[in-house]
Amino acid sequence: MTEQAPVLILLFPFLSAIVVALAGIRMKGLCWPLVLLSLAGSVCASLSTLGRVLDEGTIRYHLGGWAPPIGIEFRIDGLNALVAVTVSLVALITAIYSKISVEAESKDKVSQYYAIFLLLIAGLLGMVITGDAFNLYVLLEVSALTSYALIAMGSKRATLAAFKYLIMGTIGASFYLLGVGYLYIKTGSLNMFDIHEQLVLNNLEQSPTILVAFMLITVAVWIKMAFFPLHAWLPNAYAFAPTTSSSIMGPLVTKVMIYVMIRMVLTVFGPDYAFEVLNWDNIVVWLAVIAILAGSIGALAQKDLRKMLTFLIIAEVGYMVGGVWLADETGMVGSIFHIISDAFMTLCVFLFAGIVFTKTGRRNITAVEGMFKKMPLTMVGFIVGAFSLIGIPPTAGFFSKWYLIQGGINSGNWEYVVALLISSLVNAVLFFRIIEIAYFGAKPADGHDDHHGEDHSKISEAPFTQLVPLLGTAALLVIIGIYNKDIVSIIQDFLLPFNLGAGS
Amino acid sequence: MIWIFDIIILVFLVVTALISLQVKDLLSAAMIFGVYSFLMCLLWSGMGAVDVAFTEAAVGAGVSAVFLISTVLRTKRRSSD
Amino acid sequence: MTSNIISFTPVLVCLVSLLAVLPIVLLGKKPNLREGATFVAGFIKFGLVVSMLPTILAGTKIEYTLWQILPSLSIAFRVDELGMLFALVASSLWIITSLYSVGYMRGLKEHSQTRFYSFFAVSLSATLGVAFSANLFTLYLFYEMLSLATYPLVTHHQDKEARTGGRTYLTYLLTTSIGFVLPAMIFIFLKTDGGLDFVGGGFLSGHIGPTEALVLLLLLTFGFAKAGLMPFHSWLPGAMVAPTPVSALLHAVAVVKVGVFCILRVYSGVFGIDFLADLDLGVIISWIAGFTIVVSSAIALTQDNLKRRLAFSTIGQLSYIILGMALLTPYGATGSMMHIAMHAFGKITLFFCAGAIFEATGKKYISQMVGIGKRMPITMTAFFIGSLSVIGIPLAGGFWSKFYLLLGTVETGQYAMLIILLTSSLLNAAYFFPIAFRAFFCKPEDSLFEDKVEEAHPCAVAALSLTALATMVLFVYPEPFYSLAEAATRQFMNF
Amino acid sequence: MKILGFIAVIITGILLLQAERDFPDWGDPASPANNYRLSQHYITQTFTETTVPNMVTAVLADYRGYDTMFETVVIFTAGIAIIGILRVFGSSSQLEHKEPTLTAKKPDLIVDTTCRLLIPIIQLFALYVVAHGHHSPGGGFQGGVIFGASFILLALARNLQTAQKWLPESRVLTLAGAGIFIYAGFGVAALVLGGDFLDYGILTKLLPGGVEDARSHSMLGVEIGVAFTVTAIMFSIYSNLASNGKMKEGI
Amino acid sequence: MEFLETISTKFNYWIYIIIMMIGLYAMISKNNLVKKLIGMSIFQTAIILFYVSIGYKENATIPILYHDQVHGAQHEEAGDQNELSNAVEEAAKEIHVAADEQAEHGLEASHVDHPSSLEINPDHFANPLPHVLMLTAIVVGVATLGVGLAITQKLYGEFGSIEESEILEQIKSAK
Repeated sequence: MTEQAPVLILLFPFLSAIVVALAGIRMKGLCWPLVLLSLAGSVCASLSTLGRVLDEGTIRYHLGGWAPPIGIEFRIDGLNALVAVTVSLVALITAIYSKISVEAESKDKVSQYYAIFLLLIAGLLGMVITGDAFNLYVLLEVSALTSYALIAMGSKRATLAAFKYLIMGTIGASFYLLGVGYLYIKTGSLNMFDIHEQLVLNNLEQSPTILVAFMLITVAVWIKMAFFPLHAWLPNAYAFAPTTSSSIMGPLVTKVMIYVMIRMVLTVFGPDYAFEVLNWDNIVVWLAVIAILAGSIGALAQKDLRKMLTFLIIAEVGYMVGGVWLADETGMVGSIFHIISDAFMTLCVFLFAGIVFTKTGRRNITAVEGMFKKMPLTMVGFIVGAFSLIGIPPTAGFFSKWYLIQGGINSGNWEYVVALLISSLVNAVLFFRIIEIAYFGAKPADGHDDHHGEDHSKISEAPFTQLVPLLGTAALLVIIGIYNKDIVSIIQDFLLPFNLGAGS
Repeated sequence: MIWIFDIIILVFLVVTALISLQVKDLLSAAMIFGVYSFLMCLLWSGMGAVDVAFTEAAVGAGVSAVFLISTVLRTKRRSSD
Repeated sequence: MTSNIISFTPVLVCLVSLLAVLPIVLLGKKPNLREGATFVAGFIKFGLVVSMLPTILAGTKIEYTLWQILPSLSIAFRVDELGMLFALVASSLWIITSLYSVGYMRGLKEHSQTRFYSFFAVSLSATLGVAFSANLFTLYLFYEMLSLATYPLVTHHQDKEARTGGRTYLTYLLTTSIGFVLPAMIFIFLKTDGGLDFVGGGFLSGHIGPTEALVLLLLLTFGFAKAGLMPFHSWLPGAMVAPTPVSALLHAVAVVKVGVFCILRVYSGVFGIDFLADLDLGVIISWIAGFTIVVSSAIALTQDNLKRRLAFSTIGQLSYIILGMALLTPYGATGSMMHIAMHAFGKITLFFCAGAIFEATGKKYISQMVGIGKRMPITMTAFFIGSLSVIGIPLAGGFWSKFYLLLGTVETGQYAMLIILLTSSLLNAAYFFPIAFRAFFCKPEDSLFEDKVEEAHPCAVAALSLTALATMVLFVYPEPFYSLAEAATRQFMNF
Repeated sequence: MKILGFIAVIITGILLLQAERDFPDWGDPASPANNYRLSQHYITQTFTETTVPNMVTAVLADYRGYDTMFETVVIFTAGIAIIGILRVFGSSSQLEHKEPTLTAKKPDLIVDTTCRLLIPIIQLFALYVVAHGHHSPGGGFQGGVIFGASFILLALARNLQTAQKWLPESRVLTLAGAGIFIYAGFGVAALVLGGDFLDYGILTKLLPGGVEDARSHSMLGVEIGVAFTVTAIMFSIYSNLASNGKMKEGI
Repeated sequence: MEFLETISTKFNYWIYIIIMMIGLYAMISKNNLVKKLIGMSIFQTAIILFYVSIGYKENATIPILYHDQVHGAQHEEAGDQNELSNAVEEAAKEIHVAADEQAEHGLEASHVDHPSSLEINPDHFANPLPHVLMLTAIVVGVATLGVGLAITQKLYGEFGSIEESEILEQIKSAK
């Protein structure tokens, strides 16, 4: 069955989504176990695919038995396989976590919620493994539609945010579609690898059409990943969505879009075109710097825990975009590694925010006061996630930063290095503020007092289904950090043929 | 196809698009959007894209307009712009 | 010299106290057993360190590569003379501090003692990890671990003051380590193609130019803010809100010494003394250190809170160590390394005494300690001995290190530094002697203490007597610290 | 915001116009898109490979069948999403068991009669469109939309509950799910028989005729699946939008 | 007229950009949510127009093989062409023209054994690929429109308004 593993990655969540939607009519209790089962299957399939990629190199899977470019193919190399494993694993962890919060927050729409949830995962996984530019658009829309719904099912303010997201997301997706159209009009092909071949073959480097296609696609993915000037839709959307929604979308949607960007830059246009012919690197890196700083400053200004985290996502997106446009191999390694580590660390802190919200019903960061006493294990999980975001070894976040900074120095983009360091420090401030509140209590003036404890003295350790995912993620962060060499060597093998120069 | 016919449709497309966005009565806007879709579908069938035209006729001019109308009737008919 | 032993012992040394956390947490409900676990771990650790001593003295290094974490970078351990010296100080003082904290914590009935002992053990692991690091990366790793593990200790009281102190503490330490050390480390990593391993004579020479070297030197010097070099010193007085055993071990021994140790390590193992001498960079550092010494001593004079005064004294003394290394002469380096040990024993005695006074009387301020010597004779005698050591007067170990430091200044002809050292010694005397003096010699009617005041908890008294004794012994017999320092110097200077 | 939007739009427009100069002429058969082996293959080989004269159907359901499966999923997603967003469960959930209260509004005679006449014809036409998609414009989507539209017409002419007698909510979901299962079923069947996903050729083991016929037949099956889903979801979307998610009465 | 004919070679592309920009502007700056969604649909159809324009070929017919070519392979299909919809009938007239042309040119023949040997000139059929892609895009468009309308209705239920500025004001005053 390993030969069919690539398609199974996708089929599991996709088919069980429909089963879940149907099960909702009669047997609501079946939903959660089904979700878990299917996602576990997806994780297994993606792991076995990764194993095969490591053994055999790039896997090509022809859907419908048609050879590309006639048919659609999955083309799975080290990058896809890693991201697919990440996506499915994050999804599985969130699914375990979701049991309590979904039942509490969406009550009579549990089956619909889970169906949409699984379809989102299917869409994201599909985007990751496909090798066809147009197919990516279709799956982009699947994941986009599901995200709108997942957000709109949240609180009152989430609805407007969802609408804005819908408008922005549609602009993004349409730009992508248009970009693919521009590529198609010049190359006549839709297969990513074939497009690249045609670009090289027909010497289209100077063609304005290709330039506009590149700009359109880049802007499209930037909109979708909330890169700085185009980020306005994200904070409210993720902050007011149901907790499970933000726990799944915060880590995954932006990261998968970054994957798409890397795929477009490396595979479709080729690094030579993206970095050398265009020579935008400096502008984009500066934009990334602004994004990092803006995200960090925005996060500092927030009092709402989840909103603060959403601003961190914006900063992290800046890391990765900047890392890619450093046009340096180490920077690229850092960006790709950061996709993985950031997915897990964002997941970790969002899970924590979700637990806090379900436990206290409050959004403000003061909700965590006294948590060290009441739920020590939860705090341990959170601290690992926070350390990773700050970049303290040996968590995964440190190593991604390590490569990114190295890339920045290598390519001489000092402003990027400085921005990364500032952002790390801001993260340190942010998270120690939370840790401090959790440790000391909310109001510094009161000092060591107990009257806050009375408000929710009932609060105890998070339930099993919420605690296990959190601690599991925390453990994964450390494991990824310790084994980063192996992951990085996969990434380096993947990057080898692209021949990225050291510095621009 | 006959290019004059083509150009006329294209001009009308722009006009209907503008009208449907400018008119303050949302019901009219939805209707004119249906007209726009239908013109679009004529244009496409002229270009040989019969399947697309067929779908657009059913989806764009038909179902989309109905969706829009049902929402307009369920919410407000007047628009500020 | 060439044959290095590969042994798991250094890792084990670090692991012992880390693993001790488990029994400490599990035995949290039974204080005696819990402290027993701490002691057992302490003795095992000390035993392991001592067991490596003969090997090191014989000139052999012990190495172990734990984990290849990046393609050309690993978490690796390497025991050499400098590391051994530091490890010996830290591990021996852990045992004594544990003894002291039993007395102190029980005497004051502090809360959350289990947490206290757990993080104490973790901090020690990190300290020893720093001591045995084989490369800059491992060093950084343990350095960060130490910063974070000591945070709960510093803020142990969980009140407003602790909060502020803890915030300052982390702000300074994390800002500098992430902002300065990390980029510098990555820069070095890139310039040397992945080499971060400490080498006896340094490895940077030939890889970077003078300007880069200066920037890196400053980044790394100030980056290890635990060394308390001005202007990155103010976390140390702030961190004095911690319970005294913490102040004692961490802020007189482990944390601050880790800071200077890192700096010494970087100067010797990364830059190389010769390279620094070639570029004439030592002078800059020695002036910074000299400035710190004088200013901090002057500030210390004005402090009334005993622990704050000790803290500023520590800042000054730390700079002695940096200054000694920055002189770039054999004598200076030897003195500098010896000062790590000598100052540790002296200063910990002083802190123990401050804690004992607080525990017995609740007094924090020097002005309130008039006449205390009559009530707490053992404590105040120990305090006197400790002051001797810190000032550098014979009969205490501190004399030797200061002696070598002075020799070093003469050797290079930097007489300005000589003057600074002497001035500061005078200042030291000026701020320490009055305390002891007024404690013993005052008119009975001036004494602020009733008869009922007695010595602190026996454990605490035992601990401080031990360290005071050790300080005296070190004067008579400065081994093995002297041989270790000397051997290390020979290593660094190639003579 | 308006000015900012205007500037953004103008910039984008100018950018796109810039590229337009580089485009091949409109309707040029030699343009890269039309001349590349991809479209050439579709035009020249479709019939020999699948025996389907309508290239669009063949490309849609076979060559790019994977896309189309997700196209169906998009529709399904939209349906579920709208239920998730808008649907208000409550007293109305037992609605399907109750007798519809038709007395409230008497349908107009002319409209009623017209619909009576029209709806069967529309539905017949929809079936034709689905079934004849291989040879003429049409296929699952178009047929499905038309079929769904017939129910929408019924709901508009009478009222929502009449239409819901035919397509109650649970049946809508079942139909929609069944449609996707039919589609994916062909794929999975190919998988089980040892081929790649959606490789209809391998289904010749189950279906009569040669490989090409198997492809042709599978495409028909797939289109039927699409039609199921589209019919159901179109009606579902309409009924949710028209009743504001309460499913009580339409517009 | 000559002039107009040269313009018409690119005219489609111009118009698509104009329509698209109209839609984009509406999406960004209209205040009414339904208007935004109408703008969105216009925006998407403009892109579809662009794609369809790519696939168009001068003097080519719809991408469906006609009777004569299929004849011999599948007899039972005969006569189907007559039942097509209006648009197709129109196109069907062109088919014969195209067939004649093809007979004249006698262009490259692709030899396949099964089911019959066909002679198809790709230049005589519109490019089917963009059509296929746009079928998907239309469906995506209607799905997005549906979800957007559902959100609009939910917003109306919550805030009693479908004007963005009014909703924003309500959120602000609720704080």
